[in-house]
Amino acid sequence: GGTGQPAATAPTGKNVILITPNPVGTNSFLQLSVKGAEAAAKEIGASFKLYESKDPTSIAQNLDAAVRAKPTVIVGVSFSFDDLFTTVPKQHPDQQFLQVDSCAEEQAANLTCVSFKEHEAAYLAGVEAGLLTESGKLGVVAAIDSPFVHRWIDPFLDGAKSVKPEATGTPLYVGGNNPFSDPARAKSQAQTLTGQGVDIVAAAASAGNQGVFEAVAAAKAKAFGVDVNQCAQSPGNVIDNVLKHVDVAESAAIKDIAAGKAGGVKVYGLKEGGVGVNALGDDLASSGCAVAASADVVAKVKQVRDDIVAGRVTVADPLAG
Amino acid sequence: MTTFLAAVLTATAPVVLAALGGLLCSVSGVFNMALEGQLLWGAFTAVLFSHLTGSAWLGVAGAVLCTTLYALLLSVPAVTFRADPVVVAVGTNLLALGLTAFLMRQIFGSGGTFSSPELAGLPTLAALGLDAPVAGSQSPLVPVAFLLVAAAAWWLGHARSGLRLRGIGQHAEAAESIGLRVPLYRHAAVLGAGALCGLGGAQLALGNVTLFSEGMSAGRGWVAVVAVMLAGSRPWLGLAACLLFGAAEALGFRLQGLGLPQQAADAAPYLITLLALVVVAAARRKEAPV
Amino acid sequence: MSVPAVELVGITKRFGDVTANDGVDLAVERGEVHAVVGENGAGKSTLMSILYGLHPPDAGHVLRAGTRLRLRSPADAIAHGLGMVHQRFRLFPGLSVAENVVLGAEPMRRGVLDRAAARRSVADLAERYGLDVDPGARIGDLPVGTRQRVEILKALYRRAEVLILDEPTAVLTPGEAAGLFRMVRELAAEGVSVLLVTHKLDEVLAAGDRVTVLRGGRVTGRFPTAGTSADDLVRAMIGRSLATAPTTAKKPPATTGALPTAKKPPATTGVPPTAKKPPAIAGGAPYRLEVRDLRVRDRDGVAAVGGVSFSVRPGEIVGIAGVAGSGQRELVDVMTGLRRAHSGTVLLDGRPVGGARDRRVAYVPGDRAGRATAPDMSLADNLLMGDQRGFLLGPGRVRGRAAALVERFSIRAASVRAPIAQLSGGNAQKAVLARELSRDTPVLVVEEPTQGVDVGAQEQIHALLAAARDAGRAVLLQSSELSELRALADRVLVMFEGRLTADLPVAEATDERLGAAMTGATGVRRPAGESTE
Amino acid sequence: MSSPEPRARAVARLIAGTPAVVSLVGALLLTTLVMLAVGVDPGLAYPALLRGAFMDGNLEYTLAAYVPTLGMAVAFAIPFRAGEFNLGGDGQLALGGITAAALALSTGGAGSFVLPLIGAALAGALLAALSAPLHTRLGIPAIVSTLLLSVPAVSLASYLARFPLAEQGTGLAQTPLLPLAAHLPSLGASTYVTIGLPLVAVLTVLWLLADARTVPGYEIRALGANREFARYGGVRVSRLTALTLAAGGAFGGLVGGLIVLGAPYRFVDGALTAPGYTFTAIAAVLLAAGRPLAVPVTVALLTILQAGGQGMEREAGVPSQLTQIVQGLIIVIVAVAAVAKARPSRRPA
Ligand SMILES: Nc1ncnc2c1ncn2[C@@H]1O[C@H](COP(=O)(O)OP(=O)(O)OP(=O)(O)O)[C@@H](O)[C@H]1O
Ligand SMILES: Nc1ncnc2c1ncn2[C@@H]1O[C@H](COP(=O)(O)OP(=O)(O)OP(=O)(O)O)[C@@H](O)[C@H]1O
Ligand SMILES: [Mg+2]
Ligand SMILES: [Mg+2]
Repeated sequence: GGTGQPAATAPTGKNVILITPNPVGTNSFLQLSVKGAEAAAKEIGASFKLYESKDPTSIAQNLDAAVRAKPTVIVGVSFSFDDLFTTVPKQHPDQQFLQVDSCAEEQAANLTCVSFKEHEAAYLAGVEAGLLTESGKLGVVAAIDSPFVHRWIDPFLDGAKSVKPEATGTPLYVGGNNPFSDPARAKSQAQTLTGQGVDIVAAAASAGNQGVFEAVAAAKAKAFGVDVNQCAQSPGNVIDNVLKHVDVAESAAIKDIAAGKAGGVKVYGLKEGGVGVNALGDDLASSGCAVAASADVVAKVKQVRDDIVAGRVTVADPLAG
Repeated sequence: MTTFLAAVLTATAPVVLAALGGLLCSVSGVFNMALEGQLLWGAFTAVLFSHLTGSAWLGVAGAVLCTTLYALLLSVPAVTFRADPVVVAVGTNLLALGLTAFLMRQIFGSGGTFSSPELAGLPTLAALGLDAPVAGSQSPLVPVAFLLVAAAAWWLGHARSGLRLRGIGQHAEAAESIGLRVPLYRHAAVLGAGALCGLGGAQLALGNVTLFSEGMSAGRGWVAVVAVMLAGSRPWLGLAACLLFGAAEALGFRLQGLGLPQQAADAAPYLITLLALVVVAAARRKEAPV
Repeated sequence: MSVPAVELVGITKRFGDVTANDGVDLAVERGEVHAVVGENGAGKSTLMSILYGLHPPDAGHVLRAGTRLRLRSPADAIAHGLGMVHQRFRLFPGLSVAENVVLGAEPMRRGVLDRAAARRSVADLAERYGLDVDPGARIGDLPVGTRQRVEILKALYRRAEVLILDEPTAVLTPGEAAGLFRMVRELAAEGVSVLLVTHKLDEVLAAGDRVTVLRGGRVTGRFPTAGTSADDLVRAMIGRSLATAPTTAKKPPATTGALPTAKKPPATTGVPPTAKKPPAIAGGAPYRLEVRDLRVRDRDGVAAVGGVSFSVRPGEIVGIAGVAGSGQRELVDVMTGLRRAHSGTVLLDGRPVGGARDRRVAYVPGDRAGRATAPDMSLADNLLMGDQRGFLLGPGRVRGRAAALVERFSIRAASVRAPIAQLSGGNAQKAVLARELSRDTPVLVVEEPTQGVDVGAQEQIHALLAAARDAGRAVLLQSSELSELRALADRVLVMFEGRLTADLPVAEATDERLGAAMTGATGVRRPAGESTE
Repeated sequence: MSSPEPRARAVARLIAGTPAVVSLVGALLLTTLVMLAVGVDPGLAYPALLRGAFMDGNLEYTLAAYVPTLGMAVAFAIPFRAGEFNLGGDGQLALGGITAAALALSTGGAGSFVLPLIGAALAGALLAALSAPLHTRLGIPAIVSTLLLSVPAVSLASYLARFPLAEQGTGLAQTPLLPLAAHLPSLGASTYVTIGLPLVAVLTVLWLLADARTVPGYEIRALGANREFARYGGVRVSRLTALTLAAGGAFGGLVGGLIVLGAPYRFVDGALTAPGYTFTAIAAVLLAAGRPLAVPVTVALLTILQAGGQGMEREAGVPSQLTQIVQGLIIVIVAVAAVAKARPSRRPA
């Protein structure tokens, strides 16, 4: 690890450095995390810098460089920081760290964590899908088959089965040379599904989502989006989105840290409003999401949300097993 | 079955166009590994021009023009200056990746993916009144891609310039000594490959889908390079290689639904292509060369 | 005198430090066959390339029928009625004969290449000049002699009025060469001017009208062929007479002793005065090399060698003659271990040859760039091949060894570190001979040892081979030069379609008998005991 | 002061005339233009590039990238000397990496990093050697088969990391942390500069020595220069082809092992191939244009460019896309400059 030699340019004001585990590119989750950090930096009057990493080594290098720059807070996004954030914060007790979407073991006092229960939102989307499907066949197009991605797939199908037990679900993975940005392949996968009678496809394929939307539009099927409101991208064809308000949560955490309230793990689930679906929002009517047309579905979703928040329904976390 | 065939044709068309370009270069004696970057550049410029003009066809024309120009970055160093075409290709591929992402932020103001309901995509043949079972769902560029293969096969076998191009690739000095201007033909082949990659990129971004996203060529150019290496100077063989690859890929998708791991589906087209190659080579080999 | 059909005026051309042509003047009349001769590296090919627009001259210019030409490329030369047959073939291996001939000036019908017309005109041309080629055959499948004919057809097809032939007979059999010269005379009679570059002085004197001699890039002699002897030419070429007449000169078949001078090499060759004693033959067998009922099949399973038997004694040179493609190549491949026989055996000192290259055979391949050398590797590295043993290889030792060979065999090279491709043809050939002869092997197999080599070097090479024989080696000499075979060999075997059709003591190997055997006439007497039953 | 003057000028002229300098100047000029065009201050960007590669503790990361790139360059260069194109570096890398991880995990680090490294090299060698009989027996060129075998190998490694060897309970396809005993010892204070550096350096030197001063090296060069010539000279062509491919693959596998046994001490799916070592290395070898001694230099050039590029992104706020643009342009220019000198002039000397 890097040693805390005096930085050439001592920070005169506040600043925020965000380190991503991969190039931001088409990754909407990373785009959202950049957006949140940028917004928070603006609010607290800090400058903002983005360090994009390519591989584990460059994550470490970027973290070293960030530590040297002595910013107000260093934000690391995702599981990829688990190893580094176990050791580095301890070596630099005066530096504040924020990990988004995961938390290192043996959390140091100067490390704040923000994590999400996206599976709760995916479950709600599944409920909508179960209510709206006619064929009873559901599909998911995901970028790759990684454990993390199953947090969107498995609860989605569980949610659907909770309201339509005979529903079946098929996940397909884009894979290939550039799984996170291959809309043509994603579209082809979605067409494979619709060709098999699937009438609702959940998209978790990053830049491939748009390809999924095009496929369902052509096949008169419907889709779910992810991370942000994607309903407007394909008007009428997107039922709803599995929302993960990374920007909101991250921005709040940065502001807290800047205000001296550091440490701990902040878990954002349905209860905290950190995840959700557009059907729960006040702006549903203007969201462009197709679910707005089905008031009964919206009502049911709200009820299930309440059940989850109240603990009457527990959503299994695929990662917990 | 028809949806399967349609899926294979759609997925294969951009690769076929790029491979055809690469094949022309290989026939002329230039190894073109720049197809990946040129496909990406073609996809980007297609979306850009479609967005600016509101016409998908002008998007196609813009992509062909811009990618032909982009191919100068390969043809001038490799043909005029005789630089190693593989190194130059590594450079231009990287450049295309950076340039498209950069220009995207500059022009569309957003990173990642650009799509908009207003973006004009290519119509399907069905929309143009030609509704046949497999063909109906395709963009007009798909039949164009396959017709171009036939045209290239015929051209290389029967047209004067095609014959000359083959000669140049086989023995440049011999071509020079009968008065052919070798660099001229090679420039033409590399720029022609650029035009074909422009067409392929346009099909990818306005035909297969209607959007641009960073790095969306996603290895198709490399598949095209493999097809060229397999096909030598025979366009039909190149087409066959692309179709075999595309069919294996589409089959992989379907088998994923039955529980085949994603990684196996990823590997399948490559393994099947290699297997086909082994079978053909073993059948062709009559006696071991000592 | 009329205006020359083509005239080179004050041509100078340098490649780096080498001045290939130095103020060369040369005029060729209409209907004249003008020979250009000179040592390897004298600048003949360079001069012809300049005339054909392949190289721009550094000084001087070209006149065509009195008009100054601007030759920027062969296209310009072709447009002015020039045609060239290159020393190294310039053909497209994957295209057909007809396509090769018409490419660049294709017959078109409705905008499309008219293949039928192409084939017809090629067939017509071939028939008219007595050239035997199939217009539809693929060049890659053809033997070199036929390829040469295609090169000539290319020039004829373009109705070249000035035809440049750069060593056209280097790869032709005597019969083919005779046919070529008949055609050349015929063309000249039609008014075509022919520039003929060759190392075969008898050809020059037989077929040419006038001769220009180049030496070190300058013209050192101009002769009318009438009343000029080979020795006159040689003097102008190398600045002295040869110790003997050039091997290509017509002379009665030599007896087993070959040329007296060849036995006692001139000092210039630098051959070690005392050759090593031949290794003892295992089991006291009378033969060093025995080939028994050898059969070889080519890739398509066709018999390339169909039951060949012969043997070679120590201190004997056995010649192999035959039209190219008669199985000589395959035979040699098996004898050197480079190819597996279908059946039969080859014994070296009583033991069969190994599966891979057998190191007991020294072998000088005829294909200089394809097999005998790696053109892009240094001279030192080329001289090492075949002798690399053990593990470590000190570069100093490699170069030292190369320098010794260069010295011993008087190879002219700027540096042993430079690529062998930079050596002139004759010196590259000497390097290959040096490498193979310097190894202490019981058997030496040599293919076309003097192909494309000037008369001076020919003399040295023949002396080297004779010395190898005198050292007790068994030498197998494959050559398309009958005079070479007669000068060196003790016996001559003739191959036709994979079989031996003659096995003659050199005294009986007349042109007529060899020629008959080479075209398949059988019944030629085989000396008893020399061939197996 | 007066006497060294002309010599200095001569040296300056010599340096200015070398292709490396010509291309560097050309590339700098073009890059500056690009920067000015998009509003990046070159006065900030260039120092940031140098600092990003060498200073502020970045040197260890530059070295950390240099080691795998050099290793992959040798992995390409060995078969290349024999005339075979090894385009399967990614597959060899991934297979070597996952093998090292599997061995380290299954032995519990009982031995040390040695066994996993040997296993990694063997895995890479086996994979690459598959291409040899395909070429020598079936005539399928290695350039095709290595490429076709690469993706399946990467997929296999990915599958193993995702399922049988996966770390439970995390969201990434990666193996658990490898046992401490298998971690590569680091040199000095840095975790990222490990004994992989001297190991690859020594192996590279051995290769360079073998190439120039041993019989197999000579035979490999002859094989690459003219296959038939080598066969004629008694070289066991098929065996040597297999040997060079296996040796190249071994380097590829070894590099995979070195990456996995270094920080973060696990096989992370995609992390080995994401930095693009394979193609950077191929570009470096081709740039060296047949001079093996130049390979470590061209690798250094490209590594510095990439490491420095990251520094430029961090410090001068140059977007990463611009770094790619600059790198792409520089590679094209260097490729042209590399042959500008080598090409014989058509003009009189
Ligand atoms: N597209 C092509 N690519 C490579 N080679 C080709 C191609 N087309 C034809 N050839 C080759 O060109 C030669 C002639 O081909 P073609 O099939 O046109 O001959 P053909 O049918 O006999 O011609 P013709 O029309 O004169 O009868 C053959 O050697 C063939 O292999
Ligand atoms: N392209 C070239 N680059 C450098 N040197 C050359 C080139 N072409 C020819 N030379 C040199 O110019 C000289 C003349 O070569 P040229 O080929 O004209 O000789 P030649 O008389 O045809 O010899 P040969 O009888 O061996 O064919 C030689 O020293 C040769 O090495
Ligand atoms: Mg010559
Ligand atoms: Mg010559």
